[in-house]
Parts: sequence; C-alpha cells; structure tokens
Amino acid sequence: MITSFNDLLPLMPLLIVTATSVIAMLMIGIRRSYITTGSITITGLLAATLVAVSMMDWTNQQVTPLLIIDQYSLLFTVVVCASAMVLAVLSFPYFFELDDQREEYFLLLTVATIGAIVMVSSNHFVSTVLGLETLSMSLYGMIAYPLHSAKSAKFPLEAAVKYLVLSAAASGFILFGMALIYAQTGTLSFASVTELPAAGLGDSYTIIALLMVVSGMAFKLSLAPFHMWTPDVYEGAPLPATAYLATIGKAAMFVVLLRFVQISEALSFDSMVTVLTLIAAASMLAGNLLALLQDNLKRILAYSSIAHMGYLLLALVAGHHVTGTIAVEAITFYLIAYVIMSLGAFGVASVISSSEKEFDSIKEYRGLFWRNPLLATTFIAMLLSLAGIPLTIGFIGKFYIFLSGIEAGLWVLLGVLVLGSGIGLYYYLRIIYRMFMPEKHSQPYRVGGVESVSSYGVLAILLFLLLLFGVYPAPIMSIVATASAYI
Amino acid sequence: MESIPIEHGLILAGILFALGLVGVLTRRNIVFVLMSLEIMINASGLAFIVAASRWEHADGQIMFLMILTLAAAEVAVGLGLIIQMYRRYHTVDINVLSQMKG
Amino acid sequence: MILVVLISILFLGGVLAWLSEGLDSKFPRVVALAAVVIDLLVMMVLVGADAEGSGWIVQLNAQWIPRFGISFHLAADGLSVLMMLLTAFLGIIAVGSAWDEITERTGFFYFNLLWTLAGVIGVFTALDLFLFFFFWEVMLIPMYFIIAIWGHENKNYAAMKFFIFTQVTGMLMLISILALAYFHYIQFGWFSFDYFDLLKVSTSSAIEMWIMLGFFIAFSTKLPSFPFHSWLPDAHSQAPTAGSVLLAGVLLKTGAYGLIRFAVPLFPEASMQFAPFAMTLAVISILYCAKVAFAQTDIKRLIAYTSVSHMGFVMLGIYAWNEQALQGAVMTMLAHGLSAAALFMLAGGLQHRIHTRDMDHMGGFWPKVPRLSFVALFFSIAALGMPGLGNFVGEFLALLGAFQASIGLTVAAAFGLIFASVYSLWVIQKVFHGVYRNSDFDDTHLHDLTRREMFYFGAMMIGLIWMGMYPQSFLDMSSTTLTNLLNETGQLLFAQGSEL
Amino acid sequence: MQDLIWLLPTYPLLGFLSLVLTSGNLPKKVVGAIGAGSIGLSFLTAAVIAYQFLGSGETHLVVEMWTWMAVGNFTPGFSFYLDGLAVVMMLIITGVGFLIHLYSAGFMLDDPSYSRFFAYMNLFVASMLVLVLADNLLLLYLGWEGVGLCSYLLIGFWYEKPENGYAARKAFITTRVGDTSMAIGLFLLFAELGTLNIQEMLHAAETQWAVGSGLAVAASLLLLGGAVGKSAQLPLQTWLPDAMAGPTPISALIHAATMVTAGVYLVARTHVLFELAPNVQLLLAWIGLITLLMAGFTAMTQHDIKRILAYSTISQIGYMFLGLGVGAWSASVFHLMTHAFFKALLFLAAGTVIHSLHHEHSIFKMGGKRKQLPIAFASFMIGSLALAAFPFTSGYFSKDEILIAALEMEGPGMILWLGGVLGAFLTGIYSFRLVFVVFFGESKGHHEEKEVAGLSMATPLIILMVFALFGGWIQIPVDAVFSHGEVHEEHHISNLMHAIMIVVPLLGIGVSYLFFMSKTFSVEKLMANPLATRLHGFWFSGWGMDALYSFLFVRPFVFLAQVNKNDLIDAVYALLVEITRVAHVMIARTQTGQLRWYALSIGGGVVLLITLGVVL
Repeated sequence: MITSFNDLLPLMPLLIVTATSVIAMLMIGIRRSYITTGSITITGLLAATLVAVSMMDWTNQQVTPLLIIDQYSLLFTVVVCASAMVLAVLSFPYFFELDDQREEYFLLLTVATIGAIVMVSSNHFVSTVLGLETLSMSLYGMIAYPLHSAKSAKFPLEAAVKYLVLSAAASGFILFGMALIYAQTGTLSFASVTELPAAGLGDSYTIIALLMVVSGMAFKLSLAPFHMWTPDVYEGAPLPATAYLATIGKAAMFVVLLRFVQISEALSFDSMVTVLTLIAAASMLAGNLLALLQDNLKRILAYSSIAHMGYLLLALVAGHHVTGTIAVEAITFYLIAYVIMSLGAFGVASVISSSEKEFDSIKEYRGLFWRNPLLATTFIAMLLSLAGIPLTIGFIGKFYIFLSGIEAGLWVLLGVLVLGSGIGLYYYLRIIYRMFMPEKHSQPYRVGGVESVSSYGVLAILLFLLLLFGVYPAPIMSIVATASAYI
Repeated sequence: MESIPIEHGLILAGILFALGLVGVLTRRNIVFVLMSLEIMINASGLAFIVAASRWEHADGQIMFLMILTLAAAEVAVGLGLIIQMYRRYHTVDINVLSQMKG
Repeated sequence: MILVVLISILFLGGVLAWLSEGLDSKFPRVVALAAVVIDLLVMMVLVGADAEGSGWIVQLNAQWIPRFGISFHLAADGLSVLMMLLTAFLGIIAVGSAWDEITERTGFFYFNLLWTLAGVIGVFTALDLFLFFFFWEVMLIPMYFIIAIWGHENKNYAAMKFFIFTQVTGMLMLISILALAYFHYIQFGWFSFDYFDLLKVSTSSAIEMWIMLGFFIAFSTKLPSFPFHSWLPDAHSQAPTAGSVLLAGVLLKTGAYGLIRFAVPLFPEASMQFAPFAMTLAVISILYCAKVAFAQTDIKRLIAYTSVSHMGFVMLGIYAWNEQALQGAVMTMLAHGLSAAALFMLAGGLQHRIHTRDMDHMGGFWPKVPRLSFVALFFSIAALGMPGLGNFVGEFLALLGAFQASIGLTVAAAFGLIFASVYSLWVIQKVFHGVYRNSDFDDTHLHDLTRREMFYFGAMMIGLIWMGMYPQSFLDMSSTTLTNLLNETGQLLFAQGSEL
Repeated sequence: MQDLIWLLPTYPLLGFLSLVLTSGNLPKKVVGAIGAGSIGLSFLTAAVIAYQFLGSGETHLVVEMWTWMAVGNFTPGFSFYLDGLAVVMMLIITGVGFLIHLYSAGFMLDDPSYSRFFAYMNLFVASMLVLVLADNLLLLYLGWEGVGLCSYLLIGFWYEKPENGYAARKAFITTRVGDTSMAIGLFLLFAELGTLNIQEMLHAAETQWAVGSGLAVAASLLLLGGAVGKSAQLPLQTWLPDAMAGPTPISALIHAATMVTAGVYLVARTHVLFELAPNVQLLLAWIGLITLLMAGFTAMTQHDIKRILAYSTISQIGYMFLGLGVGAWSASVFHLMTHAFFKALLFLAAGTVIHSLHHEHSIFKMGGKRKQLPIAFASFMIGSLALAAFPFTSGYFSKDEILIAALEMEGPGMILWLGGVLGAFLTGIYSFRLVFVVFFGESKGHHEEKEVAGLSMATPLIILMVFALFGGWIQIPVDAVFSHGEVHEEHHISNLMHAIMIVVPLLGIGVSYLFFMSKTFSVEKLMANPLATRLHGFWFSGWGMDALYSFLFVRPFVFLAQVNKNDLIDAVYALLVEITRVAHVMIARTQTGQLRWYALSIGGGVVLLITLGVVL
C-alpha cells in the first residue's frame, strides 16, 4: 500500500516518464511545436534515466503487489529509458519533414515507455498485462504513424493491422494461460507452479497453461514458430518505430519472461525444457536461414532478431541447469548488448532515411564506407557486434551465452548456435561488403541538416559504448552481476 | 447449492477461446477478425472469473474488468485502422494486406 | 611492457596511416613502413635478452575482466620472439609488395595491414586464452577487409569463405576455451583463463578429447590441414599480393603456433591419443594437396595448395612431439613463411605485370625477365626442399623426428618430397621455360624486377640461405621453449614403429 | 694445407656466385676464365692436398667447419672427411671437371647463355665436391641433392624446347624417388644408431647389428635406393638416356664422369652396411648385372650418338655395381675412375662430332668422318678401345678386376661372371658399331664440314686420351678404406679364364666389324626376321621401361590430378552451402505475407507445442 510520499520514491522514473507524457500532451494542446515536444520528451526520458541510475544503489522494494523495484528492474528501467531517449533523438530528424501532425509521435513513444517500465518492474499478472498492452497499444500507433502521409513509401497500415491482429491473438493466449495458472495457484502474482496451495489440476494442465503464456510471450519475442509477423511489421513500420519494437519491445518482454520462468519454476517440468530447447533451436536456425539471401535491411534485422532471441532462450534454458546466476547474467548482458547494437544498426539506417524515403535495401548501402566512413564504420561495428566478433559488446554477449550453455552442458543447442552464427556471418558480411564496393554516385542519401546533429552524436555514443563494453567489459559486468542476483 | 466443477467452466472458456481463434483463422473480413479476437480475449476473461470462483477471490474479477477495457482499446485502435484501410483499398478483405513478404 | 609497445606501435601506426591519407595518398605507405620497421627494431631488444629459467623473456600480467579471472597476460619466450621476428620481417615485405600495387584507398589498406600484424603479434604473445582468442579474431577482420576490398575478380566469395571458415572453427575453439575455464572453476573454485592455470586442469579423458578437438579444428583450419583447407586457395588467389604474403607467411603460422603452445600442452593425453590421427591428416595434406596443386593452372592457387602441403610437415612434426620434430616444425614455419611469401609476391608481381594468373597463358619468360625467373627458380627450389636452404632443414628435421614416432606415416610423408619436385618444376616449366609468346596477354608492362623488388627478394633469399646453412641461430632461440614444453608434457612418443 | 680442404668447393661456389650476381653482364672471356679457372684452382688445391695427405701416411683427416644444426643428439656438422676414396674422387672431379670446363669454354662459345652455363657448372662441381668430401650423411645429402639440381638445370639448359624440360624433370624426379628412399634410410640410421656421421655410424652398425639383421638389410636397401636412382641402375635407369638433351659437356661431366657414379661412391663409402646385409649386397650384384646387360642390348640398337654413349654409361655403371656386389670395392672405384676418363673422352669427342656436323645426332647420317674429324676419330678409337676393355687400355684393367672378383665369389659367382663376360662382348659390338658407322664407310652429308676444335677443346681431348690409354696403371690409394672388408689374396684364376676375358671383347669388336665394316653380315637381312624386328624395337625402347612407368605412375598421377583439379573437398563445402541455400529458399516461402497464414502458424504452433509438452 502506498501510504506516504516515500513509498512513491521508487516509482520516480515511472512517474517522471508519465509526467513527461502529460506535459507533452498539454504543450501540444497549447501550441503545436515539433521542437518543443521533442525536447520535452528527450529531456523527460533523460531525467528518468538519470534518476533510475541514481536509485540503483539503494532501492529494493516491492511497491504495491504489482511492481517490484529492485536493482534488476532499475537496470532495465535505465536501459528502457535511455533507449527510448536515443530513439526519440533519432526520430526527430526522421519525422522532421512528415506532411502530417508530427508531435503526437513523441506522445506515443513516451506512453510506450511507460508500458515498458511497468513490464520490467512487473512480477504480477496484472502489471504484466497492463504494461504489455500499454506498450503494444502505443506501438500500433507508432507503426501506423505515417499512415496519412501521401509520400510514405512503405506500408505502415499493413504492418499495423498485421501486428494488431496477431499481437491481440497472442495477448489472448497470454491472458488465457494466466487465467489457467491463476486457477492453479490462486494468486495473480508470479508464483511457483510446483508448490500449490491446494490440490492441483494435474501436471498436464499446468504445462498447457505455462505453454500458452510462453507461446504468447514467444510471439512478442518473435521466436519460432511465432516469428512470421516480424519481417513484415519491421519492414512496414517507420524506422524509429521498428527500432523501438526491436529493442525496447523485446527487452521488456524478455525481462518479464525471465522473471516469470524463474519464479514459476516452469522449467522444473522436463517437457517444458524440451519445448523451450526446440523453440530456441528452431529460432536460431530459422532466423539465420531466413536472413541468408534477404536484400531488405529491415527484414534482415528482423530475421536476425529471431536468431538473437533464440540465443537468449538458450541462456534461459541453461538457467535451469546451473547453480548461480551465470545464466541470468548472460541474459541480462546479452539483452543490453542486443539493445545497443540494434539501436546502432537501426540508427544508422534511420539517420540517412526520412519518413519519405527509407534506405532499407542493402543495395543502397553500396559504397557508403567511401562516402561517409564514420557512419559506415559505426554500421560495420554494429553488424560485427551482431555477428559476435571481438572488440565489440556482441562478442562479450556471445561469450556469456556460450559460458552459460557450457555450464549447463547444452551441447546440442551450442552446436546449433555455432551453426546458426556461421550462417549469420554470411548475411552480415553481405551488407558490409556492399559498403566497401566502389560507390555509385546516384544514391541520394539524406544530407543531415541541423536536426540530425544530435542523431550523429547519439550514434557516436552508441559506438563508444559498443567498443568500450567490448574491450573493457569489467564495469558493466559487475553491474550486471549485482543486478542479476535479484532474480 | 451444488457448485459447477471448475473444469466445466474452464472447458467452456477454452471452447470459446478456440471458437475465437478459428474465427481469426478463417474470416477474411477484418471486422469479423476483430470480433473473433474479442471472443478470444473475453474467453480469457471468463476463465479468470471461473478461476476466481475457485479461490473465492475478487482478483480474477478485477482482472476481467481490466481485460474488458483492454479489449475495448484494442478494438478502438483496430477500427481506426480498418477505416484507414477501407479508405485506401475500398475493401475490408484482409488478403489485400499482403504486399510485404519473403 | 615492451610487448604492449610492440602491439601499440602497430595499432597506432594503423590509425596514423589511415589519417595520413588525408594529406597525401602516398603517406600511408611510408607511415606503415616506419611502424613495422620500428617494431622490428624494438623486437631486437628481445632477441638479445636473457631468458629466465622458465624460458620467458618478458611477461606482463594485468587484470582485465576479474569476474571471470581474465587477465591481460602477455609474455614472450624464444618461440614467440622467433614468430614475432618473422611477422615483422614479412610485415616489411608486405608493405613493400603493396608499395606500388595498392593505389586506391591506401590509408585504409595500410590500416588493415598493420592491424592484422598487431593481431598476429598479440596471438604470438597472449598467455591468457581469452586474450588469445581476442587477438585471434582481431587479425581476421582486417584481413577480411584486405581481401574483400583490394582483392581480385572473385574477392567477395573468397573473403567470405575465409571469414566463415575461420570464424566458425574459432567459435568451436571459444567453446573449448570456455569449457576448459569452466573445468578449472569446478576443480579450483574460481574462473581462470590463464595459460598456466589451465595447464593444471585435469579432466576425464573423454572430455579432454572433446575440448582438445575444439582447439585442433580451429588451429588446423588456420594451418590449414586437410580437410579444412578449402578456404585457402580461394583466399590466396583473390587476395592482393600483400594479403597473400601475410596470409601465407604469418597467419598460417598462428595455427601451428596454437598447436604447439596450446593444443598439445593443455591436453597432453588427448593429444597423444589423437596424434596418430593428426599425423595421418598431415600426411594426407602433404600428398593430397601436392597432387591437387599439380593440376592447377592458376599460379596462385597452385602455390596455395603447395602451402597446405608444406604445412602438413609442420603438423606432422608437431604431433610427433619430440625435439627434432618440433624444431623441424618451427623451422618449416619460418622457412615456409619466407618461401611462400616470396612465391606469392612473384605470382602477384606477374599478375600485376600481365593481368593474368593463368599459367596456360604464360611460358618462356626467362629471357624476358631473367632476374624474376632466377628468383622464381630459387624459391621453387627452396620449396621443393633443396638442402642448404631453410625449407630442407625444417622438413628434414620434422621427418627425422616423425620417423621416431611413426615409420609408416613418415615414409608416406616422404613421398611429399617427390611430389614437391613434380609441381615446383612444373611451374618453372610452364612459366619460365618454353617459348615466349604473348598472344594471350598484353606484355607492355612485362618488365624485370625493379631494384626495390630485388632488395626484398634478396633479403628473403639471404634469410633462406641463412636458415639453410646456419639454422642454429634460429634453433637456439626456440630450443628452450620446446624442451620446456617437452618436459612438461612428457615425451609423447608413441612406441617406436607403432602403426595406426 | 690439408686444413684448407674447404677451399675445394669454395672456389667453384665463388665462381657460381660471381657469375650469378653479374647475371650475364660479363664478357665471355671473363666468364670462361672464372668458370674454368675456379675449377682449375680447385684441381691444383686438390692435387696439393692429395700429395700432402698421401705423403703423410694418415689414413684419414677430418676438417670441421661448423655445426650445421644441433637438435638434441642430432648434431651433423659442416665437416669434411678425407681419405683415400675421397682423394680419388676429388681428383677425378676436379681433374676431369677442369678438362671438361676447359673444353666447354670453347664448345659453348656461341651460346647466348654462356654465363648461366658456367654458373650451373660451377655449382655442380661445388656440390659434387661436398658430396664426396662430406663426413656425415646429411652433408653428403646436401651435395647429393645439389648435383641433382644442377643436373636438372643443365639438362634443361636449352629451355625453349619443351622436350628438354621434360627430360630435365624426368631426370630430377626419377632421381628424387631414389633420394627419398635415401632420406628415409637416413632417418632409419639416425633413429637406430643415433648419428649420421659416416664413420661413427659405420662403427656403430658394426658393433650393434648382426650380419643379416633386418635393420641392416632395411638401411642398406634404402641407401641402395638412392644409389640406383643417382647412378641410373635398374629400376630407375630410364632418365639417363633422356638426359642427353643437355649440352654435350654436361653429358660428359655429369652423366658420365661424376654425378652418375655418385651411387657407386655412396655404396663404397658405406660398404660396411652392405657387408652386414649380404643379401642386399648380392642384390647389388644382380642389379648391376641385369642393368649392364639390358643397357648393352639397348645400346646396340640406338642410332643417336649420345644415347648410345648414355646406354653404355648405364652398362658400365652396371659393372661397377656388379663389382660392389661381389665385394670388389676398390675394383669398382678403379673402374669408376677409368670410366670417367674414357667416357668423358668419348662424350667430348661426340660433342666435337655433333658440333662440327651442325647438331646432327644420328650416326647413320654420318659416315667416313675420320679424315674430316681427325681428333674426334682418334679420341673415339682410344675411348672405344678402353670402353671395350681392349687389352692394356685403362678399361681392361678395371673391368678385369671386377670380373675376376665375380668369378672368385662363391655361389652365383660363375653366373655373374658369365653375364659380365657377355656384357663385355656386347660392349665390343656397340662401341665399335659406333666407330665404324661414324668414321668409316662412305661419307655422308656435307663434305665441307671442318672439325671445330680450338685449342681449348683439343687439349682436354688429348689429355683424356692419354689417361684413357694409360690410366690403368694408376694405383688408387683406397686400400686403407676398404682394408677390413677386402681379403687380398693372390688371384688363382686359370689362364683359360684370363684368355676368355681378353678374347671376348675382341670377338665383339670382330662381330661389329663383320656387320658394319666389311658388311659380311647384313643388318637389313637380320631385321627381315619379324622376331628380330620386334626384339630390336623392344631393346630400342629401353626394354619398354618408359612405357611401363608411364602406364604405372605418370598417367595415373596426371589422371588423378586432372580429375580432382577442383578439389573434391571443396565440393563438400559447396554442397553444405547449397543445402543452406535450398533451406533458405524453402523456409523463405513460408513468409507469404498473408495475415491468416501467420495467424494459422501461431495457432498451429501453440497446438504443436502443447501437444509436445503434454506428450513428452
């Protein structure tokens, strides 16, 4: 129960983001100004990030039964808010020339962030559903945002409808599964499904319930066989929205899945382990295979995200076998790494694109290295990181995943991981190779105006983090290790 | 009063859910698809109420209320998109939304 | 500290070379040359230095990732120094061979060149397995760029193949490294990736074998050995000359170095069990690739296959695991580094002059380019194992040692000497002998070796003669290392004359 | 002075270096002076050293230069070993070598690659000297391979013609087969005896190995492999006739006087090993016998003047092997020396003939040349007499000794002797067939051809003539070397046998006279017999060995290489790539873009997972 102001303190980041959205909304009401709205959003998200960072050392409490504010959720609050801020910065030039109302986009972005913060702090079905739906609902809007624009080249409508219908169906599965679990455990909080307060309805029942929840979440994480929506939605959505979906959407969902699986002890059923193993293997293979000869950058990143979620699931499965927190650390670190490198990759594409012309065919990146070496270097670093090459954070992430897999003795999954990564190298290199080909001067990249300066700055920061954590990961490792102890 | 066994309630919810799912899979008219989604989500709501009755909690029922609002919001966004779709394609057949593939 | 300096010079030199392109496209090569030469000079400090009893001349150990007991542990002993000298020497040669050949995007080219060298030096000095893996990968990426950007007609395919082969097998090695560290954790209660710590890990023999295989596959892909060699001909034939020089001269040696330093000492028992199999693979490499080489018409592909064949002797020597065999392996590494690099430079030089690598188009070059022809003859003769030149010393010692381990395999491997003469002389015949005709190419640029080229080739010739006539200077440097390794692992000789 | 033995190979090596580094920019006179002069210096040095050494009464002398490589207990050095055998060899090499160099200075004068020629020649002499002076087998191997290399370079000296290149490669690769066998022998010797120093090794073998022990047999067999390769004995003899593609002085120096006898030297040098393996020694004798007969028959059918000489060389080395096989070590070395004299003479004379007749090789296109080519004629007469072992020529003494030793041998000695005598008969036929056809009978071709033989070419011929005639009286100082192996007893051979050995070669010459000089018998008539034709064809082809090897080794190898040009292993990886690509295409088809299909995949996926979850 919230009885005093002090009880609200742990919710500060959430409150700040909420306030940001309210203020932004009011400002729009008063006077439409793209710059003002954008600035308010960015400032608000920055503030929330900083506050969350400052809270990490001393905050560890359950705020109402719905939200747990501990180091782990705060860590991801930081990740979510910072990413949202980065995306806000990147969105700003992207929508700069949109021939429609531009300001509400930031509103959607902040509201989605609220949902994400709720999700990462959630250990209760109600908050999960609330956060998830807040996030999803805002994402529908973000995906469909350039709908009215006459010049919009892509298919935001198609993407939005597909995402809405399929996501709603997946939510249905999650809800139904939750209901079944609730019938079994008698509480809406995450709770063990093995130690029941009353006579249960049988293991099969529990497994069905768990699988429905897991399937629904797997959909949101675009794990095979629920991955098919991913490329279409990624392709149709405007780049910043895609990036949001790919980074914050995935990370928040994975945190929920992690907490849920850990607390509910779902993996104490052998068949659950088998099923998750299969999902992980299928995702790694399907994702990498699908991306193999793909020419559309957004679709490649979509497929590769399928594979990356498969890698994460490997660590999740490993978490059941190992003592200690190495698997959780692996998941945590890899999520952070994944967010950074995805933001970077989408960010590069976003910087040279606008709502009117997106550069999402890899052919269009031909010769980028010779025309804009810094941007191309950033992109290459991000792609190499996604491929797990040393010097980048992606390698440390892979290192963690491997280590957890080895500790758990998941040799088959590791084999699939190696195979999948091997295939993965091919399509990442295809993009990189394109950038090194002699340039063709016919490509009209967007020339960054003043509005893009901050985007470049953000990209530079991402590159710096990518390399810093890749070369000297000790500090972030200790943060991750501390936070992971709370799961 | 003899209570209905919880299994019966859950099975009913399950059947409803399956009906909704089948609707989503089979209907081409996007309005019907949305309606089927509503059925799925509401089936979950029913399941919550059944479960709540097992534990004699109010939690499940609160959850149901939340689900109702969720469904409403979902439909609102959905309908908005349908209007856009109709404007652009002059049809509500979801098969037209298949320009992105591969 | 000197090791850090060695690596940093190259890293920084690379960046500087890249930046200097902005001033003039001719600056990067000067910067690169300076960096490598300085590196070589700094290395000379290590050559004269006295080793402590354990053989380590210089060590540096700093914490890096304490969470997993990973440290920044660099060290050099005689073997490392020898390999570093080869690296720096061939680095200079590589810069020289690129001097006129690379005219576009020079800055980025020399950046990659120097970073590759830095990675290689890191590989030769890292004693923390995580760090080792780190450098292992660092040398690949710039090499990928070198092939992919400055390569020839089919560069994308070749570069991709090179990268995927080495990466995938590298991942297997990473798994092995992690597994080893994990077993250290189980045994001692803390994580460590340090070489000396991991030497103490003992596991069941089945597990040891699996972990060893992870290392073996990675190293034998790099070496390369049959059946993991198929990336090499493509990479070599497509790479620019400097790339081929570094690949053949230095990068392949990291595989052999890895086997000597890590694969065998970390897993002595598994290696002993595996030795007959490894030696068999080596023999197959020697014979099979010699045979395939003979059939090639692309001169670079041919040389590439001969490289595989020669590296077979290295692997044979390593798994025979006695003093003569190991010294033979090391000498072969050095000598082959020079001879293969020189042959690739010659092939590259020819391609640069006449724009074809197809030997069917060549012939009768001797009177047109006598100096080039003589140099080619010299290095072909070296490659076929002429006594008095370095390759002979290496191969003879390797076989001499291997004979004590397995007579049958050594006899089979010795047939490689015959095959080597078949393909070496075939090249001489096809390219330099016969009647000159220029119907298939434009020979306006077919001029003899320039003074600068003669300087490089001369240096390599002197090197090979030195190795052939007085190999003691090199043998002495690596002997402490090798005898220490032998003592630590125990002589793994399997019984005299035992067959598979 | 004796310590300066290292100067011997150094002079020619310096010659080689100076010629190579100037890369043909020196005037020809200077080149000739360097080329021949360096060998001359070597000869002088060798002579002085030999004089002092023999005068000193020492049995041997070791000069250590530096340790070549020291790895564990393997410490071969760059060290030279001088004893009687080495003295003989070095004198032959530098002496005959100098004469041939001198001859070449005139002979090759018109060749544009004059400098390259002398460079290779000098390198050859240096290697050959290292070979015979080496005190360990590894250094010997260095010389061994070095001479092989020079042989390759010089056979293929006129590289424009592909067939010359082929002959050169054939020579190198065939001998490399033997070399490899020898290398394996070295491995075995080191593995078993722990040293490659020849004297130590022989001593160790004697003390450690029983006579006839398996290791001794294996080691001597492997060394024998090297010897038969280098010395063109069965079964590796096929390269030598083709090696005649090189300039004629090369044939004289390398393929007659020195390099090809290296195998004989090797066996003589390691004779202790062969004594430990009597069966191998016997095999040696048989190899020699069979080779000498086969080559003798083939020589009778050839019509290329150099090929006849080449087969005769093979045949004569067969005699040396026969001698080695029956334990007549010093006799073999003696024959080696006399053979060097007369065969060098014959080749050089043949060179003069060919040179004078504008590169005509076929003896049947010559004829009646004794007036036109007087020096060559004299040389050929003397050389052939010595070759056919005409009494009291040099060849007579040496061959005689070998045959007597064979006769004295127990067991198969009589058969070996009979074979040897038959060989001598053949020698008489083919050597004088050459003389009669070329220098007698009616003159063919152009009459205005003059003998091209300047002073530098004539002098060596004359000197060699003297040695070919009287070389038999030279005493070779090898007794100390073979002392413990050879039993010196009085020959108790019946006079009948002596008479046979003298008469048979004369008979051969007589037969030859009847066929080719007086035409009493007609070759054409003989050839009318189909059996004779076929036999002639068979012999002419060198007993079909070339075809056999081509069928057994060359063609399968080339076939295999061509079939697998693109590397089968690569196809395996290509297949993997293809599988991946197909998998991509298949799975990419599932991305239809149809919303309902996606929904179905979700529904179906959940059902599938639940089924799996419940069933498992």
